[in-house]
Amino acid sequence: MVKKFLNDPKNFVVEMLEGIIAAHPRQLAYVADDVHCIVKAGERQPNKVAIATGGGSGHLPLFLGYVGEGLLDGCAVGDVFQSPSAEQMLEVTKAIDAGAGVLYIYGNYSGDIINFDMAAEMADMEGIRVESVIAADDVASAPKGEEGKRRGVAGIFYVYKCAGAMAAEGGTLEEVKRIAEKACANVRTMGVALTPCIVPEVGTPGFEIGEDEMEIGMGIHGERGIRRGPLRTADEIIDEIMPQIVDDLPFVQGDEVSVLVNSLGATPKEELYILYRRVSQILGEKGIRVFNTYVGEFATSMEMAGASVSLFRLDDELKRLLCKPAHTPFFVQPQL
Amino acid sequence: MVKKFLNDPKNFVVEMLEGIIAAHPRQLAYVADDVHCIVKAGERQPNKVAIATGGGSGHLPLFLGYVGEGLLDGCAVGDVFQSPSAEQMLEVTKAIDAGAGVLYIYGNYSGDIINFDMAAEMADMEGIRVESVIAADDVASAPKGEEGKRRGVAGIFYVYKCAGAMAAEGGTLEEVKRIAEKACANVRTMGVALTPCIVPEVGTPGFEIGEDEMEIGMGIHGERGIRRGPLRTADEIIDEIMPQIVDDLPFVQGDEVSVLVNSLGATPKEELYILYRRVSQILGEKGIRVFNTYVGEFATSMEMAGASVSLFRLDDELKRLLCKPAHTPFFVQPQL
Amino acid sequence: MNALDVDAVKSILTRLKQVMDDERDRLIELDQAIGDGDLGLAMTKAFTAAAEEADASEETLPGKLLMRAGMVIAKAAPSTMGTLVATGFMRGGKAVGEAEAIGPGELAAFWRAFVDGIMQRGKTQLGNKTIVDSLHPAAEALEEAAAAGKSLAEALADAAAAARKGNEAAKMMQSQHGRAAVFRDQTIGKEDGGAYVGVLLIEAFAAQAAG
Amino acid sequence: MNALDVDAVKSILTRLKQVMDDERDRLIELDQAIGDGDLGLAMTKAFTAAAEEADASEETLPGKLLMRAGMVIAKAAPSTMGTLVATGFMRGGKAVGEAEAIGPGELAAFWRAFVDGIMQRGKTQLGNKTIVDSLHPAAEALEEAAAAGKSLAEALADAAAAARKGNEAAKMMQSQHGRAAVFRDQTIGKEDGGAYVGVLLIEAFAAQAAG
Ligand SMILES: Nc1ncnc2c1ncn2[C@@H]1O[C@H](COP(=O)(O)OP(=O)(O)O)[C@@H](O)[C@H]1O
Ligand SMILES: Nc1ncnc2c1ncn2[C@@H]1O[C@H](COP(=O)(O)OP(=O)(O)O)[C@@H](O)[C@H]1O
Ligand SMILES: [Mg+2]
Ligand SMILES: [Mg+2]
Ligand SMILES: [Mg+2]
Ligand SMILES: [Mg+2]
Repeated sequence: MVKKFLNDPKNFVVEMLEGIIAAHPRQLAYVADDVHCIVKAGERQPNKVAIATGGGSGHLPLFLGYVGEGLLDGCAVGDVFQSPSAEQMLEVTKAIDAGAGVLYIYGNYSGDIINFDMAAEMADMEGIRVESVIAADDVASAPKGEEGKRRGVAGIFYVYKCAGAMAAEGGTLEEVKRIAEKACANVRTMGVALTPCIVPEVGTPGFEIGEDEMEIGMGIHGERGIRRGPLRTADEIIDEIMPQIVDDLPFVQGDEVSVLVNSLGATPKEELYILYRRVSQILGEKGIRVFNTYVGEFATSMEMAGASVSLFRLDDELKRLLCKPAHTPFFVQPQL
Repeated sequence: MVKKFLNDPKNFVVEMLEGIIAAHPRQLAYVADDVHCIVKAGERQPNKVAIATGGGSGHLPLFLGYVGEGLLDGCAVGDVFQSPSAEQMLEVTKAIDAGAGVLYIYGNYSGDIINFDMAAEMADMEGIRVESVIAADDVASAPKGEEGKRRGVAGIFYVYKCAGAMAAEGGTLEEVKRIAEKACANVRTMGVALTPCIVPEVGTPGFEIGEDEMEIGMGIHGERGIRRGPLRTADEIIDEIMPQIVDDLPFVQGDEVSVLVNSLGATPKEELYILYRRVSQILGEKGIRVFNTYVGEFATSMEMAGASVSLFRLDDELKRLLCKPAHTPFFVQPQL
Repeated sequence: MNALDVDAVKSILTRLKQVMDDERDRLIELDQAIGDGDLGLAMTKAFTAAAEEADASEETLPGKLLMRAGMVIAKAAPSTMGTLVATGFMRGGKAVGEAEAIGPGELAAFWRAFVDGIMQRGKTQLGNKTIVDSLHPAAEALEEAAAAGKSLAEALADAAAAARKGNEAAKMMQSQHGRAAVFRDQTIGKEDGGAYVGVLLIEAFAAQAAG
Repeated sequence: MNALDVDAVKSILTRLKQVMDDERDRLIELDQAIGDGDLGLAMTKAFTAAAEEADASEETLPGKLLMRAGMVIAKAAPSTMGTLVATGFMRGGKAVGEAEAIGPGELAAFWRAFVDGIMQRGKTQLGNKTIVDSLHPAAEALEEAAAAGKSLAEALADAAAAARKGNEAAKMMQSQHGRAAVFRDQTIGKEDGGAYVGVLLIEAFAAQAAG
């Protein structure tokens, strides 16, 4: 049984988008008469590099939730867990380009890649310079050495944040792209799922997780992870995933990091903080300093219970950009 | 089966609080060597009226999540769904008093009232001026005419916000209390629950909601609501609860309101926006203008699926205070 | 034994821990029906703390120990019932004063102060389907028994009977306070967890005096 | 009938809608095993749109209609498979050019361009357990059949057999792309949903030619 607030499941995405636009008319708008083509409301800032993202629905605040001041300029929104179309991406691209080019930042999923590539070709034909950076931070999804095969998950937040700040500062397309790539290179994530989630149009979970099981490394669309096993304690779970994150980059003694503890949807903040407690103990033991912490919903799978931990290694440049203010309907940060 | 990230359930609250303090050391601290006694970190602002709240755990960001710049100064935290003790409230009161008195703002629950009353008596003996304002915004919990019996739910956010802004502006204890009472008088809330939630120490849901049922008007501790019935569509649910909110104050044509659509925990943002879409249509039909909208988790019951809608009627004074910036680890708002 | 000395009070508090542990699930059930279901948790916490205090305490006066019990209960179990019971023990202990042992007269004073404290703190009175509805008749029974010169055991047997009767009568009342109030006439016919706690408290004293 | 005119293409597209509706659950299942389970949704959306386009279209040239089908599929089903199939129809339709009807030669050109388009857009080749593994052999079979002067029906029967064989062979391959890639050797032995879609596409053409 689907315990969801829904009308006709077929209209799930459109009604959600209509609700978002209705709720935040001063901050968000749409173009091409298509509510899937979300852009920042108001005037374009001339010659600012524009940043677009896109991806399937069901991950709020991903992806459109990062459109706003100090972050992104536009987002093409797909159906639940489905890429938006190349044409929708192109419409967003045309609407946000302010003459300085457009950077696409999105997650490493083949549907998105294929469509963004198609959109970039089409934009090129319209004389818009487009570059792309693909986030692939999920260490559970492919081993070291095959980073290119990894999924993009919650760590993309850091890529948006730093690239968005660089674009707001007036960076060129090359500079903004360099920052986005640098952020990608310095972020690693791993997650644990406790329950599946339901795609409204399908109506039943796409997979099962046993009553007393968890899946380490599961992806945000329910892609299988590294290991399925009995549910363990919060501390044991963190003890299992932290080494895989830390050793991957690797993060070493003396590093300074920002930490993101992300709920996959149903997991309440109380539990995220119980998880973070152990994360901070481990980082303390390893001599890795925590600059700041984000705890909450940053990349979800609707009502999936579960969480992910991301570490983002800072240097002076990334830290400066991370500290810049930002303001969207889903994420607000003052200057830190 | 409890699908939660937990260690020993007995340590749920303490570990959560340790995690919160570890995550936000620049913003939050605790006093009296008791992690349940949360205060804003840093120097007290001399002669600012201090505001304290308190209540049970399991409702994040309630209650401690509103301790921060432009909002509250301290919070006594209880066990899950349990009042903190009078002694803990007193410790917070002593720590935050800056000579201008302390206002208690909390929800209308007998355990909290009895303890806050006891704490106020004790504070009085220590020479600290204390006033209390009790939020009771849930229209489902008692009929019009018996407002004093109503539970306090998500609408308390508006009371905190306006009173916090008034205190930050340098208002006296009387002025801050007046604003808090005025905010209480202008806010109404009603919710719907789809699933129960589990108190970690109990381990099983305290009540059941049938596989295809919902409960209109359920409280944030699972208190029974107005009506239990088959799950309806999102629009039908909003069509049922909106008149009860609107007619209660009543909100009338020409009024300007702020709207809060709150997740009780597991319900994802996607669904909140589907609900808001219908709320905004109804308000539009009634000629009630929406000044701004908050959508997300503001008062939860851990992993309960469900949502509530609050309407807050604005006049120039409340609007000015609502627009003021605020900054806590759980809630950030720029000047609107 | 016609009076409770400090050791007797200690064993009452230890007995109450056991009683609340045994009754935990029942109290949860009663509170779930017309409240939030936490009463069993609150009472086990309250009396675990009180029993520990009794065990560790070097207090020699029973009244003082009862006050201390109230103070640790206030800390350990700050729910409605926890804080009310804590208030009761603090006020009752104060009423016992410096007495070396609690005879029928002191006991009546203890429970009178206990129930008055609860009524003041809870802003309530008889008839609102609360703990007051079992404890108030019990306090009256103790006063009558003391006036009639009954033994401690007899007085407490009367009080326990009065508490049980009060608890029975409360079933037909409608809750006016707290979470139960919202159920209004649905609470009629159901047992109030708090009134039942009142019975358990008096019965623990009675069992000590009897045994 | 040794060539497909615009009406034949229309009925192929209509037939494909029916096929995808019928196969929806099977495609979901295959994609759930080594992907994300949305393939059935994508394909029904894709061919519902294509069939509607076919129904409404006043296009008289089969190549143009196939291109239009690709364009509406791109909009309607922007998943990996949707966009790849869309690319295939657009490139294939272009290869057919202005031909009034699609004979064996045009058909070979269509499927060659179709599969080349997919390989380019998907940055892939034979052997990676994708739709290419069924369509590439099918395109080759069509080229051979055309060279050998076989009829359209014979050519498509060969192509369907080759596609089925390619799909069978793909079962033993290891996925290299998309969500399936993370399952690595667990994908070996399992059927690839995309390769199976390739079979369905060719079979729909074959059924039209046969019937
Ligand atoms: N104002 C009051 N005065 C006296 N007793 C009360 C009052 N409100 C509630 N009670 C009693 O408290 C009991 C509930 O206690 P408890 O479960 O601790 O409350 P809560 O969970 O609401 O804090 C009720 O059964 C009733 O007997
Ligand atoms: N890069 C690629 N090139 C060609 N085919 C691919 C590629 N990646 C995936 N596929 C095919 O697409 C199928 C999955 O399609 P679909 O479910 O639409 O993908 P997704 O859900 O990942 O967007 C796979 O079974 C495979 O045949
Ligand atoms: Mg997909
Ligand atoms: Mg309670
Ligand atoms: Mg209770
Ligand atoms: Mg798929």
